[in-house]
Amino acid sequence: ACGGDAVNASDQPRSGGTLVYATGDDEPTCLDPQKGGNVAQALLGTQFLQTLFYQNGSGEILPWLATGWKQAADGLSWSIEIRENVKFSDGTALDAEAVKANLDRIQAPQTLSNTGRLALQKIAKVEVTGPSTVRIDLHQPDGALLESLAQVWLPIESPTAFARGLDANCLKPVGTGPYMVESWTKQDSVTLVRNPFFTTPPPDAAHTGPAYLDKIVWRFVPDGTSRFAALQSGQVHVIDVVEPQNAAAVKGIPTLRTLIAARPGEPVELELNSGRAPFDDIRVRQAFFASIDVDGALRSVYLGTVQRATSLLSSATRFNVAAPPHVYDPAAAAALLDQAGWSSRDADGYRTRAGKRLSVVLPYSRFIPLETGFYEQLQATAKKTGFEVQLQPLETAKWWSVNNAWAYDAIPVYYTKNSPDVLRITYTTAALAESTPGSYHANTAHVKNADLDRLLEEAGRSSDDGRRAELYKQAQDLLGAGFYTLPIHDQQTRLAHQTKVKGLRLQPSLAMPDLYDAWIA
Amino acid sequence: MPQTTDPDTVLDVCDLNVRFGDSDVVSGVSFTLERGRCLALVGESGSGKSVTARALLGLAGPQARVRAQRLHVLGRDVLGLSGRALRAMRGRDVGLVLQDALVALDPLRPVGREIAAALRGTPARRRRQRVRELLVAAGVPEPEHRAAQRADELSGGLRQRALIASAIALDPPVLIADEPTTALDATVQDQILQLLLSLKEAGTGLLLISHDLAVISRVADTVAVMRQGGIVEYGPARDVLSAPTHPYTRQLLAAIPADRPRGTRLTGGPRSSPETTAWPAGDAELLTATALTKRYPLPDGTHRLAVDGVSFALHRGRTLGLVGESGSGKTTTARIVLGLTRPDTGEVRLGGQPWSTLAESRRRPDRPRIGAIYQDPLGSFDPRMTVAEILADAVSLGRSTRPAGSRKEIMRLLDAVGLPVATAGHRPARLSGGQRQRVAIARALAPRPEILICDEPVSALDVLVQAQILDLLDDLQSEFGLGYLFISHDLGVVRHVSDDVVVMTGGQIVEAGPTEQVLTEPSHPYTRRLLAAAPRLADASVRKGSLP
Amino acid sequence: MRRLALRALGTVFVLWAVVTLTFLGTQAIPGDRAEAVLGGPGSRSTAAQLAQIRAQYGFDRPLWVRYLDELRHLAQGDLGVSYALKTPVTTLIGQTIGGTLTLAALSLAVAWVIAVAVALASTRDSRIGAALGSLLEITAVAVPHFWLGSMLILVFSVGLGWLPPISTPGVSGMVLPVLSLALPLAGFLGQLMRESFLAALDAPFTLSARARGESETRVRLVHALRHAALPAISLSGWAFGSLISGAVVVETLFSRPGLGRALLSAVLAGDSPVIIGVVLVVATVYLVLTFVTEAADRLADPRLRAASGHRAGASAW
Amino acid sequence: MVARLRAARPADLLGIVLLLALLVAAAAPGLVARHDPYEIEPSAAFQAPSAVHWFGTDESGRDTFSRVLHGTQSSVLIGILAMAIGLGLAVVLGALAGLGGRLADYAVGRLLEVLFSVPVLLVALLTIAVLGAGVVPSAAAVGVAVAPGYARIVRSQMISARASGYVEAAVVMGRSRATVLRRHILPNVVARLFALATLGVGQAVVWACSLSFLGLGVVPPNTEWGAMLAAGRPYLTNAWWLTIFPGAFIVFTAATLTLLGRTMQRRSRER
Ligand SMILES: Nc1ncnc2c1ncn2[C@@H]1O[C@H](COP(=O)(O)OP(=O)(O)OP(=O)(O)O)[C@@H](O)[C@H]1O
Ligand SMILES: Nc1ncnc2c1ncn2[C@@H]1O[C@H](COP(=O)(O)OP(=O)(O)OP(=O)(O)O)[C@@H](O)[C@H]1O
Ligand SMILES: [Mg+2]
Ligand SMILES: [Mg+2]
Repeated sequence: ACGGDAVNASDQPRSGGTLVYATGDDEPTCLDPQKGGNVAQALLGTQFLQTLFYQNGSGEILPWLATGWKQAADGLSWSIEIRENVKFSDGTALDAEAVKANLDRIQAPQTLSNTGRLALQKIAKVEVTGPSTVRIDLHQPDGALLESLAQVWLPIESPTAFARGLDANCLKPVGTGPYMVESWTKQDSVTLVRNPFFTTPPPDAAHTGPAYLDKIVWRFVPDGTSRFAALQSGQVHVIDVVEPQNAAAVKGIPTLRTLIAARPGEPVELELNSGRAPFDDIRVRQAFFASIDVDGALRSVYLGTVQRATSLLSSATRFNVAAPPHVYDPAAAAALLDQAGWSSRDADGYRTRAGKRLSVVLPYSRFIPLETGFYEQLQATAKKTGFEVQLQPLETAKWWSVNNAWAYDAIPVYYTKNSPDVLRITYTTAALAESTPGSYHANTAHVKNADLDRLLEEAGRSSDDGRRAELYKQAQDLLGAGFYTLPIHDQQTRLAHQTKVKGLRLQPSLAMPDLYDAWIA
Repeated sequence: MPQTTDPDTVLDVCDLNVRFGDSDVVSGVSFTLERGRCLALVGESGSGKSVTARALLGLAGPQARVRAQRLHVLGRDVLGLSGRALRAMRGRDVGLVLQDALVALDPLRPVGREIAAALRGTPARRRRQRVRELLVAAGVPEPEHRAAQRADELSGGLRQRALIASAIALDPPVLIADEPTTALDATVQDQILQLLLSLKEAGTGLLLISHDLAVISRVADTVAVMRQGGIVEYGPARDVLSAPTHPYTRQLLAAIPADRPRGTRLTGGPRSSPETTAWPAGDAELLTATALTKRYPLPDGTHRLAVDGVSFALHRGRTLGLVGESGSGKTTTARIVLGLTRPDTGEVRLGGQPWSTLAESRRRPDRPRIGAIYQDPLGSFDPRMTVAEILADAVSLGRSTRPAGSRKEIMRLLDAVGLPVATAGHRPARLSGGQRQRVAIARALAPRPEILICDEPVSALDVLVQAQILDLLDDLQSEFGLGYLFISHDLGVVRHVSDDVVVMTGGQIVEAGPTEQVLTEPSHPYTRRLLAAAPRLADASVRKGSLP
Repeated sequence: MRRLALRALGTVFVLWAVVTLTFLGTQAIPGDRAEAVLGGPGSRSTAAQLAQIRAQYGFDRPLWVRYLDELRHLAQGDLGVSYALKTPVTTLIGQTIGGTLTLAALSLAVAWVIAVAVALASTRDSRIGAALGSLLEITAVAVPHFWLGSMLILVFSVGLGWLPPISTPGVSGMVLPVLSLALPLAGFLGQLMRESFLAALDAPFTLSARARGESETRVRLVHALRHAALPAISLSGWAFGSLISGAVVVETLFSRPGLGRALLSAVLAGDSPVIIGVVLVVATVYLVLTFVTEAADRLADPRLRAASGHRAGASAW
Repeated sequence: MVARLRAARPADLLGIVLLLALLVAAAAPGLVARHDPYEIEPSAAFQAPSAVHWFGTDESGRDTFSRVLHGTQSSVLIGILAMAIGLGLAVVLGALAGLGGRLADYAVGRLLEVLFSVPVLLVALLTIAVLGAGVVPSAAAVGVAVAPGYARIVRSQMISARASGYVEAAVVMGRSRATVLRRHILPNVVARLFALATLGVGQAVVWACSLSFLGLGVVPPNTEWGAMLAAGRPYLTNAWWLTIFPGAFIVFTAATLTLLGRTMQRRSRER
C-alpha cells in the first residue's frame, strides 16, 4: 500500500543541504509523542525517534532497536533483546534500563500519554533481565504488542533527557533517529539537524550511515493554498496534507510529484451515536447511511483523487475485510424511516415523530481530514430523505469536549494504528469509559455488544494469524450488520514534493514520511 | 475707454468678463490705475469685487473663464502670460492682500516664514533682516518676536499687517488690498488705513476693495461702484461720494448709519408699522444689572476678569448701546443678562424680581420675556428645521402640540420682519444673511418678549442689509415698546440706534450716559480714542448737503 | 510633572481594566480549561487526567481567587505559561512581537507613502481623475485583507513567481504581507488626506501663497500637505491598533509567526495566559503609540502646543 | 425628487443604482438567479463560468451566481445587524458621556480608552468564542467590536450639539433639558449617524467575512459571502471563480455603501 520513489541508480545521492518541509498538520504541543500521541507528533517524531520494532510493507515485524524477541508459551511474557552499541543523540548509550524506563514512563499517569498508554494497557510490568535484555509481563496475552511497539508513539528515548522534566523533554526529545531537534520556534518551525551518533537505519532503507541532509526546517503552514503555492514557487521542498485539488494539479506540473499512501488503523468514517435517539434505532441508522451519497461527494469534492473506503479497517491494515459499501438509496431510506415511525414531515420537509423533528447533530473539526463540502453534501442529500443535519464546525479542544460529553448523533473520526487490534480499542464495551463521565471514550459509536467484546478480546490475545483473520472477519461482519459506522476514505499521508527531492519514502508502520534517505539533487 | 499710453499707468483693464459655469460674475468691467493713486472698488457682497482683483493676478481659479479686451498690469497682458511668467509677476509686480486676513496666512507656519516665502531672489541670510524691516514698515511692534509667532497667535490687526508685509515684500508697484479693515476694531482699522496711505504716498498704485464707503472716502482718489458684476458708477472719489449719480450709489450712501440721528431711516421709504404704539408710555425699568463680575480661569492658573463691576438698566422702548473693543466683555455681559452665565458677584433683576440668582428651572417660566439675536444667526438655528418649523416652535413655546392659529401667527411674524411667505418652507442655510437675521428676529419676537438682547446683530452684514435690519429693529421697538441691549463694536451703528450708551474696556464700564452726550463730549480718554479712530465719510458737510 | 504622573496613573488604570476585561472574557469562553491544557488533536484525555490538570492549574478555585492570583502574577511581571504550548508567555511574546511590530510599522509606512502620493497627485481640475481616485480609495478600503492577500499570492507567487507565498525573514517575504495590510489602510488614509488636501488647496492661505508667487509644487508640498497630514497623523495610532487586528489574518494567511497568529490560536484553544499576555502587550503598544501620535500631532500642528486640553478623537475607524 | 436627482453628481447616481441592485439581490434573489443555491449536483462540480452557470459551480456543483446572490441577504443582514448593535451601544455610551455630566463623561472616556486598546478582532473573536458561530453571533461580534469607535464619534457629536448655537437659543427661549434633548440634540446627532451607519455597514460586511475566513463565521451551508470565500479559497488555483466572485461582491457591496455613506455625509454637511 505504500512505497517510495525508487532511487534512480544513475543519480548519485548527494550529502548536504537544507530541506524545507511545510506541514499542514497541527503544530504539536509537545514534540515527544510519548505525551499525548497524535499524528502531528508522529510526523515529526519519525525523523528523530525510533522504536524497538519495525513493521515492513507487508506487515511483518522486523527488529530495529531490538534485535530479537521471544514469547512465553502462555503468551503472558515476552523477552526482548536490545541492540548494542547504539547511542542516543545526546551521546548516552541505549541499554535495557533505558527501554524499561521508556515503557514505564509511557504507562505512568503523569506522563499524560494517551495513544501509547492505551497500546500498553495489557502490560503488568517490565523487568531488566540483563544489560541488554528486558522481560515484559502481561495481564493477558497481547497479539498486537510487537505491532504497538513498532509505532512512533512508543519510541525509545534517552532517560537522561527525561530527567530534565516533562516540559523540557517536550521541547527537545532525545532519540536515536537520523536527525535530532535543534530548535523549536513556536508557531513557526522546528529545525532538525543530522544526528552524529546515528547507527540504526531502518531495515528497509536505501542506504546506511548518516543521513544525507544537513538540516530540515519543518515549517507549520496551516493554510493549504499558501502551502501549495510555496511548493509551486520552490520556496519549500515537501508539503503534506496536499488538498485533493492540488494533488490533481500536480499531475500537470513536471517539477512536482505526489506521494500518497493510506495510513493503517480505521479509515476516516462517520460513526453514529447508538446510545441515544434517533440512532438507537438500527433502522434509522441504516436509513441514514442509505440517504447519504458518499460516492458522489468523493467524486466531486475530491476530484476523484480519493478512493471510497470499503472496510472498517484501513486498506493498509491486516485482516481488513472489504464489504459492499452502503449505497445511496433514498427509497430504501424512506421505507426504513416510515417503519421506524418517522413518517410525517414538517413544514421544512423534515421528518417528525410525535412532533419531534428527525434531527442529527454532527460536530466536526478541521483536524479530521474531511472537506467542508463533504459535510454540506451529506447535509443536502440527507435532507431529501428528511434528516435535518445540524453541522457544528468546532475547534479541536471544543470538539473533544463535545465528544467526551456524548453530545453528538453523528461524528467523523479516524484512528491511526498499525494493527487490527484498533477494533478492540474502539468498539468494545470497555472503550465506552462509562464509569468516568466526561472522559475520553474511544467507542464513539456507543457499541455495546458482548459477542463483539468476546471476539475482539480473543483476537487481541491471539498470535495465530489464521485465527486472528477469522475472528476479525466475524467482528467486522457483526459491526457492519449493526450500521454503526460509515467508512468514507482511508486516512492518508499526502505528500507533494519537488522532483529534485530524491529518496523520500514512507515508513510502512504508520505511513509517516521518512527523510533518512532523502537528498536534494 | 482709456488707452494705455501713460507710463504711470500700472493697471489697465478694459471690458473684463469672468464666468463661472454659466453665470457671469464679472462683466464689462473697465478701469485704470496710476502710480501713487488709489482706486477703490465698492459694492455689496457678491458684486464681483474680489473676483476682479484675483483675475488681475490670474488667480480667478481653474473653473473661471476670464476674457477681456485688455487686462494689462504694468503694460503686460496678463491673459497672454505663461504660468511661469504669471508666477514671476505675482508678488513682484502686484501684491495681493487677501480678503480674509484671519485665514489668509498658513496657521501652521510662523508669519516670519510666510513673509520670507515671498522674498524671491533675496539671499537666505538677508531674509531675516528683510522680514524684520517689512514688519516694521507694516507697523508691527516687536517684529522679532512676532515673526516667530503663528497667525493664530496674533490679533486680527497684527495678522492683517503681517499679510500686508508679505504682499509688499518685493516692493511691488501695485498693491491690491481686498477688504483690509473689515472685522477689525476701529482703532486697529485706523492704523491699517494709515499704513495704506503711506504706501500710496510712497508711489504704490493701490487698488482698494471695500464695501465700507467711510473707509474708502479716506484713502481713494477714484471710486468704482460695482453691482452685480458690473461698474455702475466710476469717477473721482469726491464726486462719487458727494454727488452720486447712480441711484444705487445713493442708496449705499444713505445706508451708512454713522452720524445719522436716532430714528432716521436708513433705507428710505416709510415705516412699515403704524406710528401708533400699543405700549404704555413712561420710563418703566425692565431689567437692572448691578455690579456684575465674572472671572474665567486661564490655563496658567490665573484668572481673567471678563466683566468687572458692570451696572446698567434697560428701559421700555429704549435702546442701550454697549460698545467696546474686542474682548472687552460685551458678550459675557450679554450672556449674564440672558441667564446663560452665572455672575460671580452682582445680580440681574428682571422687572424688579430676582433673575440671575434663580435656579434654571425657576427662571424658565420667565424666559419668554427676554429674547436674543446673535451675530451668527445660522448657528442658532437647528439645521434640520425649516423657517416655518422654527417659528412654530417659538410660537408654541416649545410645546409640541401646535396651538390653533399658529399658522396665522407665523405669517404675522414673517410679515412683521418683512419676509416673503415663500421663505417659510426654506431652511435658513439657503437664505441670505439679511433674511436669516430677519428670521432670527421673528423667532425672538414670537413669545412677545419685553427685552431683546442683540449681540453684534449686524456685524456680519453688508451696509445695505445692515440698514434694513437696523430700520426693522427700530420699527419693532416703536411698535412693541421693546427694550434693547444693543452690542456692537461699530460706533457709527451704536450711535445711530442707541438712546443711551455704555462704553466698556477690559471688562469695566468707563463711561455711560445719553448717546449724544457720550459720543460728542467724551470724558474718558478711552472713549475719545475710540471716537477718533472711527471712520466716517471724510467730509460730512459735503455729504449732508448732497442728500436728497 | 504632575501631568506626567497623572498620565502614568491613567495608563496603569487602563492596563488594569484591559486585563480585567480580558480575564472575564476568557473565563466566559465555554469549554473545559483543562481540556485547553490537554487539548490539541488526538488529546483523548481521560477524566483522571483532566482532574489532575484542574488541580495542578487551580481551575477548580473560585473565579475571584483566580482573578486576584492573575493580578498578583501580572503585577510581578509574570505573564504565566501557555496552556497549550507550555511555553512561558513572555518567551512566546518575545519570539513573536518583533515580527508583528515590523509588519505593522512597515504597513503603516507604506500606507502613508501611498496616501501622500495620491494626495499630492490629486487635483480638482480633472473630474475624471478625482472620481477615479476616490473610487480606487473606496475600493481599497472595501477589500478584505485575506482576499487581497489571496489575490496577491495568486498573481505574484503562483502566476509570476516573483515573491514567496509564505513569509521568509528577508525583504521579499515581507512584500506581500505588507501590501495586504497597507493597501486598505492606504485607501482609508488616502480618503482622509485627499479631502483635507483639496480643502487646504482651496483655503485662503494657499491662495495668498500663490499670490506671493510661490510655485505650485511649493504650495502643495509646503502648505497643503502639512494640513492634509494632520487628520491622518491623529488617526495613525488608531490605525496601528487596527493593523494588529489585520495581522491576525495576514499572519495566518502567510504563515508568519506573530502576535496576531498567537492570539488567534490562543482564543481558539481557550489559552487564557496567552490571550491576556498578548492583549496586555498590544494595549501597552497602543498606549505608547497614542502618546507618540499626540506628540507628532503637536509637532505637526503647533496650534495644539498652545492650546491645552484634549482634542476630539478618531472620527472613523 | 426629480430636481434633487438632477442635482446629484454622477457618483451619487452610481451609488443609488448600485444600492438598488443590491437591495433587489437581497430581497428577491430568485428574480435573477435561476438556480437553487442549496441544490447539490455532484456531477456538475467545478464547472467554469458559462452561459448556464454565470459564475461557475462549486465543489458540490452548486451554482455560484445563485449562492452569491442569495448570500447578499445574510451578508447584508450581518452588516446591518452589526451596525445596529454597534451604533446602539455607541449611542448609549456616547449619550451618557456627552450628556451625563463630567463624571459620566470621564468614566465613559476611560472605558472607551480601555476598549480602544484591545484589538478589534480580539473582541470579535471572544464574542464568537462565547456565543458560538452563526449569523447573529457574527453580527454581534462585529457590532461589539466596532462600538467603541462609534461611541467616540457620538460623544463628540453630542458635545458639539450641546455646545451649539441652536441649543443655546433653545435654552434662552426657556426650553427644558428634556425638550432640548428630544427636539434638537438627538435628532441632529442621529441624522449624522445615519450616514455613518451606511459607511459602517460596508466595513462590517468586510469584518464579518474576515471572521469567516478565520473559520469563525457563519455555519455551512449558509450562503454568506465570507463563508463562501473560506470554502472556495482552497480551490484558488483550480477554480478561481469560487474566490473571485464572492470577494468581488464583498468589495462591491462595501464600496457601494461607502460611496453612499459619503454622499449622505456630504449632503448633510451641505444642508
Ligand atoms: N470659484 C468660484 N466658483 C463659482 N462662483 C464663484 C467663485 N468665486 C466667486 N464666485 C461667485 O462670484 C460672485 C462674486 O464673488 P466675489 O467674491 O467677487 O464678491 P465680492 O464682491 O468680493 O463680495 P464680498 O463683499 O462678499 O467679498 C459671487 O456670487 C460668488 O458666489
Ligand atoms: N468661556 C470662557 N472661558 C474663558 N475665557 C472667556 C470665556 N468667554 C470669554 N472669555 C474671555 O473673556 C473676555 C471677554 O470676552 P467677551 O466675549 O465678553 O468679549 P467681547 O467684548 O464680546 O469681544 P468681541 O467683540 O470679540 O466679541 C475675553 O478676553 C475672552 O477671551
Ligand atoms: Mg470679496
Ligand atoms: Mg462678543
